[in-house]
Amino acid sequence: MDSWFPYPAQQVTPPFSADGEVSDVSYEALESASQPWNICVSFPHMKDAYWLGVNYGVADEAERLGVNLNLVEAGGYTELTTQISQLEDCVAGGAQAVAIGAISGDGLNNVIAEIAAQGIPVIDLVNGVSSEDITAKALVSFYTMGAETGRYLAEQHPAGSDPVQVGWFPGPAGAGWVEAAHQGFMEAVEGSAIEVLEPRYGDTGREVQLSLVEDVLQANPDVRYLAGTAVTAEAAQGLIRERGLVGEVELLSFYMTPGVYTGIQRGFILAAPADSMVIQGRMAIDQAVRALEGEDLISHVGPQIFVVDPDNINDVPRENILPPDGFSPVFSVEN
Amino acid sequence: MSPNPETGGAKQDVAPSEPTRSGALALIRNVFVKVGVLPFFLVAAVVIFALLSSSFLTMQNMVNVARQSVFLVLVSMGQMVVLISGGFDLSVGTAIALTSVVSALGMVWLAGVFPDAIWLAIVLGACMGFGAALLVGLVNGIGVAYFEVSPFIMTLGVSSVGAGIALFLTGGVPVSGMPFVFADTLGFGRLWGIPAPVLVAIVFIVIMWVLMTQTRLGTQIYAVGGNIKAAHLSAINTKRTLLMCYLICAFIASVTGLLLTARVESGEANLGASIALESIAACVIAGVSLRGGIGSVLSVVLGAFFIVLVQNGMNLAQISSYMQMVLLGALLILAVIFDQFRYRLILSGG
Amino acid sequence: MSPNPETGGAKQDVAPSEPTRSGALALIRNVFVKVGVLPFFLVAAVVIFALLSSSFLTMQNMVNVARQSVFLVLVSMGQMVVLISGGFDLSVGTAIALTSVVSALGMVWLAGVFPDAIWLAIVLGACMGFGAALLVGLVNGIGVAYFEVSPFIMTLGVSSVGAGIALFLTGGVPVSGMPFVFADTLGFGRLWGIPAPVLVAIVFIVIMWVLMTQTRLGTQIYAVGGNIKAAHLSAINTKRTLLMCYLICAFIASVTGLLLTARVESGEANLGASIALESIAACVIAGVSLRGGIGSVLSVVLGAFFIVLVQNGMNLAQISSYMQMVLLGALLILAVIFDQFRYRLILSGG
Amino acid sequence: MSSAAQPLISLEKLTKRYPGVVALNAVDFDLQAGEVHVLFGENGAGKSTLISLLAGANNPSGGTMSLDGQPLHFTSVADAQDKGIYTVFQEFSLLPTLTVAQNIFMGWEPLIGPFLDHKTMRRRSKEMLAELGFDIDPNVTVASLSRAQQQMVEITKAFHGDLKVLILDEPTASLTDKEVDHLFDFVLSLKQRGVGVIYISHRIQEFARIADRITVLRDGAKIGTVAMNETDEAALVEMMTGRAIDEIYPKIDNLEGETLLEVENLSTDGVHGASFTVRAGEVLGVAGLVGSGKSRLFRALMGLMPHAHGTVRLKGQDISKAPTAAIIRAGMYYLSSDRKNEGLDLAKRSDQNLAVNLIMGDKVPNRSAFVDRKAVSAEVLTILDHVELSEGYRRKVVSQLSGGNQQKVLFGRCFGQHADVYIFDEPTVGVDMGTRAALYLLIKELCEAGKAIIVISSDLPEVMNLSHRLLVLAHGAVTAELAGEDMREDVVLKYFFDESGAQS
Ligand SMILES: Nc1ncnc2c1ncn2[C@@H]1O[C@H](COP(=O)(O)OP(=O)(O)OP(=O)(O)O)[C@@H](O)[C@H]1O
Ligand SMILES: Nc1ncnc2c1ncn2[C@@H]1O[C@H](COP(=O)(O)OP(=O)(O)OP(=O)(O)O)[C@@H](O)[C@H]1O
Ligand SMILES: [Mg+2]
Ligand SMILES: [Mg+2]
Repeated sequence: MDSWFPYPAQQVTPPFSADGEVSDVSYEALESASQPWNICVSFPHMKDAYWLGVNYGVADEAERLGVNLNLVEAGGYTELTTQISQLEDCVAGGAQAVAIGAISGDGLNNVIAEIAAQGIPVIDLVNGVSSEDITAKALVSFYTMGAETGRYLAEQHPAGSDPVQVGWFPGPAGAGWVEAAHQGFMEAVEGSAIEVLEPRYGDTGREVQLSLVEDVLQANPDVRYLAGTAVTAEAAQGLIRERGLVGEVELLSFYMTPGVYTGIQRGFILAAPADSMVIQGRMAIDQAVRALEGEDLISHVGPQIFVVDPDNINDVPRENILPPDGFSPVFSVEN
Repeated sequence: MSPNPETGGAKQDVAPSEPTRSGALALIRNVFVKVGVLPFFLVAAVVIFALLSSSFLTMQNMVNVARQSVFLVLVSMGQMVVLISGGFDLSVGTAIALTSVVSALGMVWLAGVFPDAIWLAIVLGACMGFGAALLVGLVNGIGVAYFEVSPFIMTLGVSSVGAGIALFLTGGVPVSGMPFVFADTLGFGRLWGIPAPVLVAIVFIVIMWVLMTQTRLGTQIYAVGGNIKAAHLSAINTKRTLLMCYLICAFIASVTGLLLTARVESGEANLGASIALESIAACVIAGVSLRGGIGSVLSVVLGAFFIVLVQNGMNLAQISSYMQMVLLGALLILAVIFDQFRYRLILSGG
Repeated sequence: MSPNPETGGAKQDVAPSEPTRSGALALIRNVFVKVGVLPFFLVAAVVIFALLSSSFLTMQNMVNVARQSVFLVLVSMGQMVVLISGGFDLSVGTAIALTSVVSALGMVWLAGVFPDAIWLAIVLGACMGFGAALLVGLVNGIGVAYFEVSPFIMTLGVSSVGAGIALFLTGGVPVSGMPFVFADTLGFGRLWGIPAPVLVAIVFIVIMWVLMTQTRLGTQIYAVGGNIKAAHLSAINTKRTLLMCYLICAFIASVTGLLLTARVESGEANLGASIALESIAACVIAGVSLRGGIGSVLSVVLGAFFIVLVQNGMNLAQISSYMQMVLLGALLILAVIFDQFRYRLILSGG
Repeated sequence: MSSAAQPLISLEKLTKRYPGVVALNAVDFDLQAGEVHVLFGENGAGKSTLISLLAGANNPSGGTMSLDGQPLHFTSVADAQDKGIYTVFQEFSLLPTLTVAQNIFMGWEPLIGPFLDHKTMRRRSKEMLAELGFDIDPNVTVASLSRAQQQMVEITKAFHGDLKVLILDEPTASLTDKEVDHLFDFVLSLKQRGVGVIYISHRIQEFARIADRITVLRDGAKIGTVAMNETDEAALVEMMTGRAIDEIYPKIDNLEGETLLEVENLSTDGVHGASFTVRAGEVLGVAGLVGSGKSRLFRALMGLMPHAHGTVRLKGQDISKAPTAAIIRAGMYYLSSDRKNEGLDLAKRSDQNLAVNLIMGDKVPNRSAFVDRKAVSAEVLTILDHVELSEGYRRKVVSQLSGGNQQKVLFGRCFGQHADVYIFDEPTVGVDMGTRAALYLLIKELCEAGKAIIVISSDLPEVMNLSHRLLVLAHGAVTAELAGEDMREDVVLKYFFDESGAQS
């Protein structure tokens, strides 16, 4: 297999700062680990294609490097306490490094501090935490994802052009990534000709998002774009077709899933930024091994974001931004 | 008379006495006593939302509401059957998810096997979905009826097991690639201008009404829920009756799952996550007793419809999501308080 | 004789008869009949997990399990009180979330106002949290006791309202910046090597045991749940008793919320989302009847502890999370089936 | 009784309205200290309603109540108890999940500091039960007691030290003579202490033993108050019903048909080796003390008891292992003695309760899965006429009926299907005399139509008058089978106390 690196990435300096300098780097990974380390990975849940992609990344990278992997998932974004327990259990079970896809940006700081105090490297994966005790971050913030999506729109409708309405569906109220994306999106469209309607929070279940979309179309017949979670975009495709609104109402997702990918290919979805969640997963495992082996590591890094739309979709390597077809979750890797 | 636990029991069909005063007020009062508070709440909701949003009373929105409510209406009717039998079904969501995943996987696979007989693939796939859900119902029913496990734990446990299996089957990734004609027909199709899911719901409402009021099985279900020991002494096979209740509920959930699958055009293991509590709520505000024995199909349909209508109206009126949670919660409570008030009116000879 | 509905009723404290056969089997049988199936399940779980994972029986892990179980144990005890009274509390999660958000906001604000009296800020902030949760309990209690709203709808509605408010207060963003000493003491502090939350839980277990078995209020709660009409005729103030139950439950949930807040060092509106169902499950497998009147504090503690222990063991044994859902669901059902079996043994004079 | 003394309790124009009924219509009533004042009347006359107002369980719609000349306004039962008024309710006030001791001390538990004194509670309740002559273990839960035993606990519960007024609503309805004797001794001793007693019963023969005055109610109105020594049973019955009832027990012909039911060596928890047969066209009575196993024997036969063994043959067919539903379909009918727990669906109307049996049974042709509503309704009406349930009660929810009327509905359920063997377990508990006569006629009709009838009753005159043969049980064993001349009270009582030495 071709190795996935070098991979175009962005480094933040100083690391872990919210407004640090962003610079382009080329990420290089280790060829293999010196011994089969035990690495534990904690996910908020394992119920959608996004986390399946991260799962693919961490599992495949663990396989490649020759380390052991144990993956736990809390069951949803409301299960902060479960995630804490699972992290404790991981460490009790002998994990030598942990990578965390955090449910809450602040709520895990204590447990992270406890783990770090035992000399166990903690890698912040995908979601981002505010803790100072982590070893490294492998992520693209959802703030940026929201902002990328907003910027894409703002560029097409700069200030001064005709105002357009956007329906906005950030996801379940209160989830950290949702609030981050919301903030990024709102800040990016500020000052442009974009008018964002009242945000419609709701669980990322298809039927929920579908109802929300229906109601927004109903309440705002002039709406021009619908932007939101991948589920929103996926669910809305059929509706747009049914209503004969293809071309009149465009769909955007602020992250990438196989459904969104197909939607873009078919021309039903306009665009979505790709945060290459597979690569984020790979980077996290690589960083963990580096930390364990005392190698140099880039402590705050993430794959470069790019917006996928019908123009570039055929040039994008799919295996980096999505789990392969037919991949099923891997909860443990033994080497 | 101070309210006392005497009156706190189940709701009862006491015929209201003659109107004792004239005028519109008395009429309203009589209608209220006769049909309950839900129709009034519905009318109030329609008026308020029509004022708040001009798009609320449009034809298209009414079709939307009808279609959106189909799912909750169906599941609530199934839930009602179980509640009347004195049980609980927390696994309706899982039955929906399993149906969705299994039928989608089945259709995709069968469509590959019989590329020329798409409808055969669809029907067989749907049957596989029904089978999976009926298995859920069967396990629930056997546990509750024959092992006498508390319905709460039984269905909660089965729900956890089923969700695990559904996720295992798909890894959480939606199953796509289903035959287009499936979604086009069941999800978006129309007959005489009425969306297909709405038609299905109407058919089931009629079937359930007949079942609960016109058949022996219906009588048995009410009897078992009312007093299981007395039912046992009336030569009712209480175990079989309970088993039937869980099967019926699972089947309706399964139909809902199929409709949802057609609607979202993919098999999803996350479908129906919150529908168990929602359907119980719809039943309770419609006067179904959680102690069993009491409830009517038409009220439950109204209850479920009411909840969906309010959600739709609030969305159209651009009420913020947080506020919606507050309002919906308050409305549920209010509906039941009014119902309690009505019951007192009846008792006081209103 | 086939099992019949006769035996499906409430559990009874029938003293088991003398051992009729000798040997270890008879002993086991007697212990089983006396203390129920949970201790056996616990022992079995410990043995199995110790075999599956060498780190299971380590001191560190035992401390982990103790600390992790605190939250469910506490909430389950509160839930138990409400269940015994014949009710339901679906709003414990919201009480937790509100406590977390309000006390965190309070502490952050007060710490700014009184920077030199951090402990004052913490105590006042905590009291604000308690106040918010007690308000939830009060509304529940008034609705259930005085307006005779079904506890299911009342607490579900309040839970929705409360969640809306908690989200509104924080805008969905966790509240950070609480005084360090708060988390250091309540979240991580230890006394004689025992984590502070565990100590709090032990204190509450004792208090609740005394309350339920040694006080009048306890007896009244059992009485109201056993038969509210009869309790009314037995000169019990049923409304006050019901109100007390919901207040007690909300208060314990609130304490849990505070402990959790200390643990996560931030005020989170999403805490406790699934704890309502989980705590009811813990109660039911511990033999608490959903029809009211039956349940014991110590069994409930065991039930909650068992659930957490199994989750911990499965994590350590690296069982995949889909499989965990399946296993946990099956275990819950199995526990209740065994309990039912025990009940039959008792009936047959085991 | 001097009428000059201030009455302990006096009620004036007391009225209670329920939807559609005036349960109590401007009734005047008074009770003297040291008097036993009987309330007498048909089912639904308003007796229980009247005492529920006095007990603080309900609020009057009109009229006044006073105690020692002071006006009474109760907000709760606790209120009434504070004033010394204690009540034994017809529909018990027991908490099924609590122990006997906890029930007896409910609300006035002995405390040590703020904590319950369980030890004293157990000791005292044991003493109290013994004092009343009730043989019940104070540590068992009430749910595990039979109805009669629960009745005893309910009675014990009302005997407090600071008693001023004691109200007894049909306390003897399920008791046998032995317990009744104890109870009456106790009531008489209370009377001596100046306690006022209001006593409700349908057993008219009891009045001569304890009553001073009798107030008769009919349809919620007071018909009159008479002194016991100035009246007789016939006069009372006429006051109650408005007509004379000459004979309540009918003469039932014994057809001596073929043997329908053969029971051999039936044993279960609390029943040992019972054997007997029942023939078509006869009435077999079953008597025994409370707890002697009367009910359990027949519950075992119906497949309602776990771990029963022995052989039961119905029309030659072995049904000992069959499930209850099959036994019922094979032609046995069991009327439970516990109308609340296993007899009626309290939240449904009377007619709906009856319809269940009709829909399940074979009396109405429900051929397909669908119900023939018309036929069922028609048959329901016939049954309701049979059991003499008045028009007004037919579309009422059963929980709103008076105790006796509930019993009528329960009795009506046995006409829901055809059966060959009818087992009536305490069929007339709480039913007034007029209706009892009607129910007995129904039993006679069934019997003379060639059915086998079994009547289990703790009311000795009832079984002795109705049966052709009498089975006596003691300690779970059949101690005698009497017929003809041997069916005398003294003989029966002898076997009650297990003279044959059957194992226990
Ligand atoms: N909760 C209630 N709601 C409506 N009606 C009621 C209620 N309780 C009693 N009634 C009605 O009040 C009337 C009097 O009933 P009550 O129980 O006082 O009769 P009773 O004389 O005690 O009869 P019994 O001898 O059968 O016990 C009856 O018509 C009964 O149906
Ligand atoms: N449903 C039941 N479940 C458990 N125990 C019962 C049940 N019914 C009766 N018992 C027990 O059986 C004994 C009474 O037996 P049974 O009911 O056969 O007596 P009985 O002669 O009918 O007396 P009674 O006049 O009390 O009805 C009591 O000790 C009671 O505890
Ligand atoms: Mg009465
Ligand atoms: Mg009996």
